[in-house]
Amino acid sequence: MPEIAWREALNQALSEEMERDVNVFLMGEEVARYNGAYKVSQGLLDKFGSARVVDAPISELGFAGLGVGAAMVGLRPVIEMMTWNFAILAMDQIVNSAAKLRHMSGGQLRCPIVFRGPNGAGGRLSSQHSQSLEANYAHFPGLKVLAPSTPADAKGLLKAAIRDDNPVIFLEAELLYGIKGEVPAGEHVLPIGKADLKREGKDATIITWARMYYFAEQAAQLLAQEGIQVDLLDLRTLKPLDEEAILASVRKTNRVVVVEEGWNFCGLGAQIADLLQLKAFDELDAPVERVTGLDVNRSYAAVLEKATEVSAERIVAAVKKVMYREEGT
Amino acid sequence: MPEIAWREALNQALSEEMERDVNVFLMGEEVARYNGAYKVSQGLLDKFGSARVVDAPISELGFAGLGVGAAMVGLRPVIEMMTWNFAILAMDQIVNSAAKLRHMSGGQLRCPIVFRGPNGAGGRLSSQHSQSLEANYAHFPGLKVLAPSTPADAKGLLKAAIRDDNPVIFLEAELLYGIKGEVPAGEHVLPIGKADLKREGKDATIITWARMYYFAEQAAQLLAQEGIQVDLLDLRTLKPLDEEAILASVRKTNRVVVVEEGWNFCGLGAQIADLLQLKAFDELDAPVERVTGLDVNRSYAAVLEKATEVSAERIVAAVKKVMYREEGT
Amino acid sequence: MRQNTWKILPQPDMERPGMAPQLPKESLLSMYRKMYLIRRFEERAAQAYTQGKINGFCHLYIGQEAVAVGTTEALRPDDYQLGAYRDHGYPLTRGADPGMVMAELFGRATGYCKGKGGSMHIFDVEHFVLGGYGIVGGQIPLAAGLAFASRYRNDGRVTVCYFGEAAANQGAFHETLNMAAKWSLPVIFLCENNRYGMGTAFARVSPMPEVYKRAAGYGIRGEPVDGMDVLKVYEAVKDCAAYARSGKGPVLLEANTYRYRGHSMSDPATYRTKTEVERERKGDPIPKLRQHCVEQLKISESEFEKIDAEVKATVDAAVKFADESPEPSLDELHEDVMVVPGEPDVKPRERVLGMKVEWPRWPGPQDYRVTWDLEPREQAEEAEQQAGLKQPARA
Amino acid sequence: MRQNTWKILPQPDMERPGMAPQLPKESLLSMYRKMYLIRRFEERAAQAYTQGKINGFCHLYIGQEAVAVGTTEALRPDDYQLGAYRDHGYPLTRGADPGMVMAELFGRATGYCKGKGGSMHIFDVEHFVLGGYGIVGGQIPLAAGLAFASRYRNDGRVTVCYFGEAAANQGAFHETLNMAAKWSLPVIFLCENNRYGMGTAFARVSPMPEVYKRAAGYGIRGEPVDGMDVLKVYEAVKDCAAYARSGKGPVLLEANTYRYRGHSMSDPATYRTKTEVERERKGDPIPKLRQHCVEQLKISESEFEKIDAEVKATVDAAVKFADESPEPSLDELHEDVMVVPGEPDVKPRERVLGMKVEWPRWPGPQDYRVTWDLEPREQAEEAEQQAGLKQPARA
Ligand SMILES: Cc1ncc(C[n+]2csc(CCOP(=O)(O)OP(=O)(O)O)c2C)c(N)n1
Ligand SMILES: Cc1ncc(C[n+]2csc(CCOP(=O)(O)OP(=O)(O)O)c2C)c(N)n1
Ligand SMILES: [Mg+2]
Ligand SMILES: [Mg+2]
Repeated sequence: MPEIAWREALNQALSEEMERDVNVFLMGEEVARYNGAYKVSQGLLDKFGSARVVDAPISELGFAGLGVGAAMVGLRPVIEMMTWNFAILAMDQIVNSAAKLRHMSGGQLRCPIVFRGPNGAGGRLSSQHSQSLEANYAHFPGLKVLAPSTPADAKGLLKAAIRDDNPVIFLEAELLYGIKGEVPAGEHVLPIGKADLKREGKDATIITWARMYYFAEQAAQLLAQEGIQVDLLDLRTLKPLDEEAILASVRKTNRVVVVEEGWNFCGLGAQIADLLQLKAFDELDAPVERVTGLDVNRSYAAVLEKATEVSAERIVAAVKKVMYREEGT
Repeated sequence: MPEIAWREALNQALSEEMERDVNVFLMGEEVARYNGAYKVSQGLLDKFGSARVVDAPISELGFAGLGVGAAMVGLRPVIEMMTWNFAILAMDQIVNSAAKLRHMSGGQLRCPIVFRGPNGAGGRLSSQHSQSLEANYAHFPGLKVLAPSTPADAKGLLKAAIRDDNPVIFLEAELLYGIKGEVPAGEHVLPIGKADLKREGKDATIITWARMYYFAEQAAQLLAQEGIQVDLLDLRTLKPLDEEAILASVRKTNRVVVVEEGWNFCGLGAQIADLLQLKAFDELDAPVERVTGLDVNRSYAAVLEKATEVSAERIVAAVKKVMYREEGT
Repeated sequence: MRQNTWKILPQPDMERPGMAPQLPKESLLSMYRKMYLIRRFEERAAQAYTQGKINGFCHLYIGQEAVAVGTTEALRPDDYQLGAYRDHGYPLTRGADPGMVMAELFGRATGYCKGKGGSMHIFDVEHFVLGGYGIVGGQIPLAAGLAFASRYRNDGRVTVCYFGEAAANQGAFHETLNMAAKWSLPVIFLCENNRYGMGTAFARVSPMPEVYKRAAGYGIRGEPVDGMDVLKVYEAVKDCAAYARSGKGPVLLEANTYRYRGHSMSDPATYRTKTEVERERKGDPIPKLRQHCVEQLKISESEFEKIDAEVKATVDAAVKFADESPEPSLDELHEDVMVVPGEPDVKPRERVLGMKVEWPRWPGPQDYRVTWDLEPREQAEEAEQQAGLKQPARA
Repeated sequence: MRQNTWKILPQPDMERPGMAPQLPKESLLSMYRKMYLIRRFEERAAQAYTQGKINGFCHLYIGQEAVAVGTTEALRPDDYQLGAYRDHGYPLTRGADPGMVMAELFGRATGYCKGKGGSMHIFDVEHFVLGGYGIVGGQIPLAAGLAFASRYRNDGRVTVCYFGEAAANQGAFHETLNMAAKWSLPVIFLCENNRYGMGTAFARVSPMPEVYKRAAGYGIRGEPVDGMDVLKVYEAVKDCAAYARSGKGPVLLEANTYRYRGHSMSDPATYRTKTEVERERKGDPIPKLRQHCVEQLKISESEFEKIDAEVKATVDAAVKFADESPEPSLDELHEDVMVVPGEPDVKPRERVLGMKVEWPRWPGPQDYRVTWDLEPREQAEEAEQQAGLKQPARA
């Protein structure tokens, strides 16, 4: 299988789906002539023309809503948000229009739209540009929320998102765009709502998604050196959550660490912890540990930023904690 | 003590604080000449004049940001959002400006501002007008989030919010504005961050806030008739969370039900469940149960709306469940 | 060379020669019937509200009937329409079943949206009426999306987006008009200026209370029309629709109108005087059309009496239908939140009345190609070159 | 009777008689010094960026120096200023310590914001420079709030809000101008039109690429100025500030300028030609002022050489200061998220340089009364009456 970068995997997904279905179009800031702020849409303008790859003004609320309107009558817009930090301006159209259309119309309308773009830290971007906002969207009924980690999953899930008849929040990560991996060429569509057990073990479970998968994998390797084998469950879809997969793993390991880039308080990990204490109360041999970004505004300074971030070391420590194998205790 | 309604309690708080500090002003849609969409600002225009009680255009993002700017230089704006559903349009200014100003300026600026207005259901208002959005704001560092239940708490906490030097999200409930209760006249300022144990028991703990307190109280009374005594902890402040009070209660009762008006998935209750499983793992004799609004878009139809809502009966059932006293089992 | 895109188009403020007399009698009677249908419907809705049969927020269209009726008359039946929460009238102009609209207001299973939407969210997709929205200004970007789809598919449709004057202060208005203007989208932004946003007279919150003049900021056509005269509305929308349909771009049309009732059923409207309302009642668009027909066109009174009676019966039947309809089943609770794969869309009149309806068919992958070049390369390059070469006014 | 508020004010497009010759030599030299300081500062920042000493996004102000320098020269030192992320220049015009600005870019403890803000968020509150914002258009409503505070306290201040032309397509722009216009807030919305928003030429995303013309939509004063001529900027801002300060309302001033570098350090700027940039370099505002001074005003070259040398030394020292400064301590991690009761505000030059600084004092409860009647009752009533009596254009 060819090794390609995340951004190319997304580009393939977009290109193939646009090829397959004329109803698919891409709109966002800098997506056309500039080929995308992060080059995800490289070459698409030349391939599909200016009505299908559209440079939008800096009007997030406006063009998000435009996408929703187009989706109401059967187009399948892919709306690129330059980052999810900026999409906060568009949140009303996402949660009050897109997420509610089918319901308010009593099933007359559907809203097949994908909102996508980078979520989370970009590296040294300070407070306004570094937010992980999945929990905010996952809270709303009517939306699906995806956050894949590998290029292959990114491609397979973006294709699935574009084909889905519901509004989908598709979270990428600026710091992953250059990451390479094997990606099946052509038709490669993954099911939405299925987590992927990326590594198997028996001692504990690490649950994570998106960029944090790489930290978790690193931690798993470090732990393996100490003879600790973990299940590494990559959620890929955050809503609907793959409860089955989560519960299956905890039944085996009885110990869970949830790793999340964003803030702890009201993060998605809290929902997972809740699910575990509710549905695996007797299976848990230790409290679910969460490793998250620190609950502070992010700083520009390197040392401060680093200290707010998740690290493989913090994950290792958390796994040892749920195994009651704390260092020095 | 005089018995007054919620809206009057808020009115007193506003009026007294505006009297006390010329830097306090109120801005929002219909707050001045119309005396407030829900009459919270009754009489304030006449008392304080048109520069201090300001009718804004329907420009939520704009006037929220105007408030933040004014707060940067020492005014103490109270920004009324006609409902929090509409404030989604203003979210960028709340979370990207207000919540980050002190941090981004390295401590040079403070942002003493209150955003307030009704949160949650108004009764038969369908999907766009019935949302409980506390979890979305509580997620962001840099904000305090308050959601009192009684008129006295509402007054005491609104006064505290106005005096606080940080941005405060103050959540009211349309369906509570008419609710009466004893409210101390004049200076009555409650501490932010302190939950209130509104009822004491030993068998289980109900944790709740805002309008749900009344359902919980009703449930507590029903349970009392069956000889079950509950701790009823009214959080009042959602962020910062009063962990002490929560943990103290669970240490006593070992069983917890969290009641929340909003959606279950990624609701604030998940964070509380996470806190409990993490810090009271060995104290919990049963999984934390959450009674929440159903995870669907809210319908206009009476039967459907009712079925999505929290009820005293559902709380009673949850308490029995955590006590392993399920009916018919 | 391409014309400078920002050039402000002429804004016809002047009286146009009337097309009204050329309208066939059936059209006039049909418009009268629809206006009176809405009026009567809303009066009965008000009554039902006070009886507790309708709940929540209920915003009546009484006084503004000429706007929607004149507009619909001027459009193709498959042109898209959508508006805010004051939305009972829009589907009624298009032939929606009044009983099913009323049932929606009653929150019954037989409503257009199964009682899920209620008064503020009425969708009649069969008739291309795409909602009913509760966030002020929220429908404006959606309208641009519909018009974008029309250009994309070259289906010749025009979109009419109704919104209140107070919504023109929302950022969504600005962002949308800019995009629609830049991309010449076929959309009529139809501002129903009823002078108040809830209790606030528009001039109190805007230095530019004539909304149509904001068109200048986007270099598009903007004009006012007497929204209390259904023939003027018809005429203006006809003209604007032809303009938009022909690719000349969006129009900002401001219909000056008046709501006779409060903002919603719970608003006593103390912010205006009785005298004011009474004076405005003299301009009531329904008797105005009737008088015009009787006096100028010599249509006999009896024809109107007949219509009145029929409408009354229709609305009585609508209320009865709603009242006797069942509440939604609890099985509905989890329906219509997410589309389940393979699930068809709900067709209300088919579902409720068992009718075979013609349902809009959105073209599939095989049905068309995109021929629209939204921004031809030369145009983009020219704009870039212009930016480079710009000799901007440097006062 | 009150004048109709929506009347469009004249938009002076024409050349005004120059005030430049009346400026004292010190002013001219000071402006030159500041422009060159920014230029040199930014060049060294670029260098440090390529050395990996500055990170993240870094947007240089090179080419646009005349705008901020001319503006600051025309203002009171306590007038508020704030802008977007292209913000290194603003505090430097006000007398900020260059070493501490550079330290902020380096992410050091000695930076203005302790290294927490970085390049995009530079606050120098001592000098009334209130940020540095990263959400396009996000600072525009804030500016209205500052101006609101000035009216509220009658402190005579004017607020200058810098923003890029692309930000004029944000809803925040529209909402804010409407409010500022309606309430006659003393604010200059200073659009730095450098023709591109990232890689997009403005005319490609707006049918109205001359931003100042949008003033018409709000009935306020709007005008362009040559942003490559510091004296013109000075003159225009002087005039606008007097206008705004006197209570006549906001101004939309569009400075036509150019950035010589890419959007940020990571943008190769392939969307424009070398020729274009070279041509624009000929209009470089720094040599332009110098030439003017030497040729027209007979100031000797040597004075400029001296300034150049001083500035270079200053910037060298700034880089050295930043480079030798410590990283923030981890104790800082939880600081400055929430204000702790009793906690004072941080005064950067005091904290870092141990200087006693004069810090802005925001008036407390005892210090003033509000005398501003934002909307006198008669005015509100008149607007309501007008709404009632409205005989709107009914074409
Ligand atoms: C974003 C938002 N803000 C506020 C409201 C509350 N609200 C509902 S209608 C309305 C007035 C709108 O007036 P206008 O646009 O003129 O329409 P009209 O009601 O006159 O038809 C307001 C403030 C809302 N629904 N949405
Ligand atoms: C809301 C938002 N959308 C998008 C971005 C990404 N972005 C940063 S700068 C920029 C271009 C802004 O151009 P302009 O306003 O002209 O300012 P300039 O950079 O030219 O000074 C964009 C799209 C952002 N920071 N915020
Ligand atoms: Mg109105
Ligand atoms: Mg620019």
